Amino acid sequence: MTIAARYEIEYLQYLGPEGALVAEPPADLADPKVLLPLFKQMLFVRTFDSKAIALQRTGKLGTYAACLGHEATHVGIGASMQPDDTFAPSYREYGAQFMRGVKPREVLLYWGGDERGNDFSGPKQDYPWCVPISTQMLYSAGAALKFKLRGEKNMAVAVCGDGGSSKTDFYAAVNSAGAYSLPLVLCVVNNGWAISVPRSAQTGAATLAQKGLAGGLHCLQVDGNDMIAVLEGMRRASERARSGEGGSVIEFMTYRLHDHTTADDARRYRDEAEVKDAWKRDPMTRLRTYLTAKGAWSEAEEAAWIEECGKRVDEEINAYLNTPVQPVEAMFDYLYADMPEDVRKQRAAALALEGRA
Amino acid sequence: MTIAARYEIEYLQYLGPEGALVAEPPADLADPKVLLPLFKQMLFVRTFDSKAIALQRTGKLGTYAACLGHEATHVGIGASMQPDDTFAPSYREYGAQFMRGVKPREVLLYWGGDERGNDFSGPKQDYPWCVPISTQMLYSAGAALKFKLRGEKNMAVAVCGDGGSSKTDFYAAVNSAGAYSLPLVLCVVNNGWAISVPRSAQTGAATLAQKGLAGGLHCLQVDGNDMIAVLEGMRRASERARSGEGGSVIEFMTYRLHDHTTADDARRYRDEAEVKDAWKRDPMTRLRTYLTAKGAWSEAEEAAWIEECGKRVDEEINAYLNTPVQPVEAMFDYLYADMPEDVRKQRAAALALEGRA
Amino acid sequence: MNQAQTMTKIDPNASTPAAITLIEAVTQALAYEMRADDRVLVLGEDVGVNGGVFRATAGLHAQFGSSRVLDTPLDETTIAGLTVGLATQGMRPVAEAQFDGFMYPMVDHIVCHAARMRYRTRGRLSCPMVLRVPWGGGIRAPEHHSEANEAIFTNVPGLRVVMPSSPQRAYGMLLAAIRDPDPVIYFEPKRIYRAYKEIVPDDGEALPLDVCYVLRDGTDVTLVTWGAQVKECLEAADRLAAEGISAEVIDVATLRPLDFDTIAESVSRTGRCVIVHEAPKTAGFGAEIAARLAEESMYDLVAPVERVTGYDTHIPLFRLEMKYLPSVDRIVTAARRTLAAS
Amino acid sequence: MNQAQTMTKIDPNASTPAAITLIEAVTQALAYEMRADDRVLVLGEDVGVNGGVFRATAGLHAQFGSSRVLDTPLDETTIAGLTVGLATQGMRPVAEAQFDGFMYPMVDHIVCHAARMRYRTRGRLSCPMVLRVPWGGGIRAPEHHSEANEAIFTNVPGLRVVMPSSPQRAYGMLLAAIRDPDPVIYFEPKRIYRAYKEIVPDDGEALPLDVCYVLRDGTDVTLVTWGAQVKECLEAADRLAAEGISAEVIDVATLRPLDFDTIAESVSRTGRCVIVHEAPKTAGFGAEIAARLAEESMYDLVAPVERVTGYDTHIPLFRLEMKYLPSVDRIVTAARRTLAAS
Ligand SMILES: Cc1ncc(C[n+]2csc(CCOP(=O)(O)OP(=O)(O)O)c2C)c(N)n1
Ligand SMILES: Cc1ncc(C[n+]2csc(CCOP(=O)(O)OP(=O)(O)O)c2C)c(N)n1
Ligand SMILES: [Mg+2]
Ligand SMILES: [Mg+2]
Repeated sequence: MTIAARYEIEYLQYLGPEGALVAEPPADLADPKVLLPLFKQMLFVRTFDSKAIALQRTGKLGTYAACLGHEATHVGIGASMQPDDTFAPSYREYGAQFMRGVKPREVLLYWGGDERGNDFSGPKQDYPWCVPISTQMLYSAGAALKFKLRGEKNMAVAVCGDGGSSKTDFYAAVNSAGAYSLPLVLCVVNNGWAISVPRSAQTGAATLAQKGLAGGLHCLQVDGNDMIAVLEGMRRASERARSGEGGSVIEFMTYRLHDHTTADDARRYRDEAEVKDAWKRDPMTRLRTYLTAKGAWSEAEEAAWIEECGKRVDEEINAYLNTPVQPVEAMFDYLYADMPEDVRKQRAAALALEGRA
Repeated sequence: MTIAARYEIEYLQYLGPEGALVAEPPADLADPKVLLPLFKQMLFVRTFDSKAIALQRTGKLGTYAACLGHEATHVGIGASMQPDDTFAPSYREYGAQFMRGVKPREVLLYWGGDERGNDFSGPKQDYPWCVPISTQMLYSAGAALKFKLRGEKNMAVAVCGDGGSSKTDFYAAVNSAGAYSLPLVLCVVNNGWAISVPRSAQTGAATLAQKGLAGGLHCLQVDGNDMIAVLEGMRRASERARSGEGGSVIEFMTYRLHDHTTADDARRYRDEAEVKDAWKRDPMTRLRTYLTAKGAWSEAEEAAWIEECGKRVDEEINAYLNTPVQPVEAMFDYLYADMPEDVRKQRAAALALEGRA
Repeated sequence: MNQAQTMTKIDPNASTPAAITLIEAVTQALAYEMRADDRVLVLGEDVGVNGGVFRATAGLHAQFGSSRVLDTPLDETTIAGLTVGLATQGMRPVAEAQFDGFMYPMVDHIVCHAARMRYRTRGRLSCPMVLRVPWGGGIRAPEHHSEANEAIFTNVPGLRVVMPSSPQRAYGMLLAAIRDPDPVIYFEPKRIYRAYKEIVPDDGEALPLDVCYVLRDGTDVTLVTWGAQVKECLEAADRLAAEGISAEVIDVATLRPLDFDTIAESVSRTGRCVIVHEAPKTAGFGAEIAARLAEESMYDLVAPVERVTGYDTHIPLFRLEMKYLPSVDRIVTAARRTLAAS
Repeated sequence: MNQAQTMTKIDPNASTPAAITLIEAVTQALAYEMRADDRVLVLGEDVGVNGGVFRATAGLHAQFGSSRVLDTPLDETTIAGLTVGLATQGMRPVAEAQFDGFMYPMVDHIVCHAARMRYRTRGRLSCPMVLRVPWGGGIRAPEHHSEANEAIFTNVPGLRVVMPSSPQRAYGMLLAAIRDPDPVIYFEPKRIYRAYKEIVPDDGEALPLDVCYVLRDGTDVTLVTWGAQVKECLEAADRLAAEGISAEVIDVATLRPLDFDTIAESVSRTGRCVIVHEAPKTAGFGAEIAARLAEESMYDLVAPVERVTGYDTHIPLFRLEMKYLPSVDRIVTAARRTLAAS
């Protein structure tokens, strides 16, 4: 039998669900000094998330996509990037965005129905929220191509979900990353569900990571609830990207502990027992256990930090709630750099309707 | 190191370029009685091809896509199908279509600028020529889905090129074949070139077959110039499809010995030495050598058969050339089953322009 | 078929099924036709156990099972391609695009294959499919969930493009669309999914496609619209009536092919026409209606045609979206303007 | 910018570059701007060593190398997505769709991202890209190589949609398109790629977008068109002149945003308008022009507007295609009809 090609998909896990090391980790990444700020960031994100949901429930926010359970993956991705890389989120990667300087009030503005949330404090070249699934994976290939053509040692990082890995744009990104050997890191956050469709119904592939083989990319599956594995996975991809070795697909194994969004009711299609079971693999718990065991964290510190998070988030919420609605001309003013005559006339008409001719 | 998944891509080759067996073939397929009619069909296709090119060169046919060098793959695919399967060609699989009952005159009509070429004598459910690259791979997934939903033991076979395997539709077909476990055979005819773009520029993947791994499909690479390998590859895929085991991607390694189409001039971008070298792997030569060695074929038989092919093709060409142009109303008559009022009025106006009110 | 249908008044005393919403009428039509014709199947994202993000397919999976109600992988290209494959092989697929803003990847298979298969094969193959698309703004949804993009398809030969605007029409036109031997894009005005209820007998009676529906007779001005704006137009007609202006309201219902005769007949009586739609003005489908008037009804017009539409910009996120959508005020003002002219 | 430009007459004695075709003017503009601005790059299928299937990029690969002239994998979704990525990161990509019929998979990235990035981010990011599309029928090409599908984009806010119809305008408008800070769909009428030559100085002078070009002055009837039909309209004007009818010919050139003022001004003098385009009639872009006339020029019109267009069917394969395209005869007849009216 002649074999034309052979492949293996590696799986990374260091910090198991119990909070103990289950494999020898890269020493620098297991260092509590490295992990502690990330853990604190995860707590901040979780605080933000629950308050945002509450805001939606009380009618003060539009549909909101929770990130409950994804904190290690999102924060770890954000922590692995340089400011002048490009980041392209889908719609729930708050942890990564905060690491890059986006303010919670900006996130709230966007989900509150105001485009200004995308004109954020994060890096100017970063992409805004992207609602059409996985299109961000492909335009990020374009961003990576720019880095490559210009000889810049940056990488483009894009995130989609398990469902998103079925999208043709995802495959196009894989294909072009391979064809041009692009500094592109395609992060597939496999949280088990795409709204009501389970991972098993999306594809016959045993892993989502292996989709990268279709383009000859580096493929890796990591425990997305294990911050050390997330960081190590991203480091490998980043080193490849920056050294010209090309693109990667990383599948982060995690779980969507919440409904898909606040507009969804997961009880219609998902067994509560599954969710209960998934809580055992919560990324927060295991990192807390680990840091506490290392003497780097305590209950008291946590209580204080959570209070602090609450205050900070409340400030952000207030800033959001106090942001006045854009004037009607905002509909027209950002459409073209040079406003065409017809648009100008319609703008005037819209102003006139408000008695602001 | 934990490994999440492992894969191998097998390569099939039995009849080497010299016309000798290079591996133990499946006994039934190596039988000259099986191979002889297919070889004769290959010769017929090659005759047709060269006459069609001549027809184009003399202004009697529109742009034509030659199949020179692809005969073993195309005829082998056609030979591996049942009449009630669905076949979806791209635009050069004459060998497969003839095996399914499509007449050469019909092929010529289509390339001669007449839609009636798609209303052919082949199986009624077969798809017409498909110009938008690889979209046929995806609608064939839909055809396969119909077989599956209806419990029919058929398969859908679709063919695209190496370039076509970059198309998002191809990946969507792979993805859905895996998700639904469809009786779908995706045939990638890797002839080294997509117009001027070499295979190496399309993707970073080592094989095109492995693209099937993205959907968990059965993947196989075969020597597409070796009829035995083509038949064996198709048989494996067909058995899987008909027994409910799901879809396959088969990469057929062959070479485009002609320009892309008659509208192309390959000398602009391709080294003639490469073409010369590829002739050494010509599917026709090796099968001729094999059959002759087995005493199943002779120079005299070949001369007679080629003459016969010429006559048959000429008859077809005459039938094509004698087919009158469709009347102007043909533009309107096949648009909807029930002609809308506006279309009816425009039809009348078009007739009136011809003085045929 | 090419004649106006006046909105049927149901006798509430005859039989008394419960009144249902537009979205419930969609579900009812799907269930009816799936029972009647085993070639009919439903596919899309989350249409299965979940019953669709708008609940259009609620209960169908339980009733008909996984081989009639298929969740698809998350890819609109896939949905379109599978649908073309199923339809060309004799099935009657009804596909769902989850939202208007996600249908763009479907354009290729719809334009290149669904709309052409019959033409290309001289009738050997055909593509009797329906694509259901929740359409339009005004529900405070996120980005790309509020688009009025019917103009993508109205210039494409071989398609039917329809948009019901009441529970009864939703039911009757969906049955007609599924039974139609050619591809139908069936836009559903999501803002009025649950706006009001009508009694819709589940009798399998289709309503005709390719015709406009006259919702209200009038003599002074013709309001022509489709989709959710039917609501604003009827309200505008009420307001105008209070001023003594009699407005006829026409629901175009099928955009392609257009029943222009009904519009022309109305304008021949009123001499004035206000076209109302949610999509941006420039090259929106309203342009076609105005163009036909300019070609065929010029001598009937006593005032310039008016279009009241979405502005030529993207529908804003929801804090501003209601300022984008055509309002009753804008319609009334335009109608008055036509009355003031000449 | 919003005013008509009369076609510049080049003084043939000044400097004497060789006259070039429309497609050569495209190449010349690409090369000029690639020299002038190192952010400009070209990408598409076969645009590299092969120089494009129409030779639009001939020689560019040799001149600028593989990092400025990129062959892409065979996927239009990919081309569109890469282009959006490049443009949003500060490059000035000029992408090619090999033929009109292959651009549909690009619709999603163009509508959802290219047209919206500036709007969505309140100006933080923008998408200064050009998509070049060989457009239209009449070259005896295979299926899907002959489509007039500009209406796909003319209802989309945030885009510019342009179509030059002479070597000079091809050069000047392509330079303008590349320099434009927003996305431009640049349709190239392939039937007249090599129809005639003009002297086009390679001086880097852009021509304005967003304006109509008056190609011929006239007083009796206004012929409004774009793309390859400019040829038929100019011929029709000659034929009409022979009958003593003076036809003004306007090349719309930029469809979105539309310079309606130039058209309105002309019709205010002629009172008659024939709109000519290759795309199917219903909801083709001609409808928008007719609609604007119905709204804003009604009192100027002395005859109904006429549209002479492709029929509402797919352009047939090449044996019949010339019967589909608007002919000089059909244009002349329509113009005469407007003269006969009233
Ligand atoms: C093109 C497109 N189709 C459909 C949707 C509607 N939609 C929003 S989120 C979602 C599921 C996404 O699942 P997954 O990719 O797994 O990401 P997750 O939400 O689980 O993080 C769907 C179908 C969309 N936003 N875009
Ligand atoms: C969607 C689409 N894009 C572009 C083309 C133009 N085109 C026709 S054939 C071809 C190359 C195809 O190469 P490959 O898939 O390798 O098939 P081959 O012709 O070599 O058999 C291209 C780019 C097309 N037909 N469809
Ligand atoms: Mg998910
Ligand atoms: Mg090839």
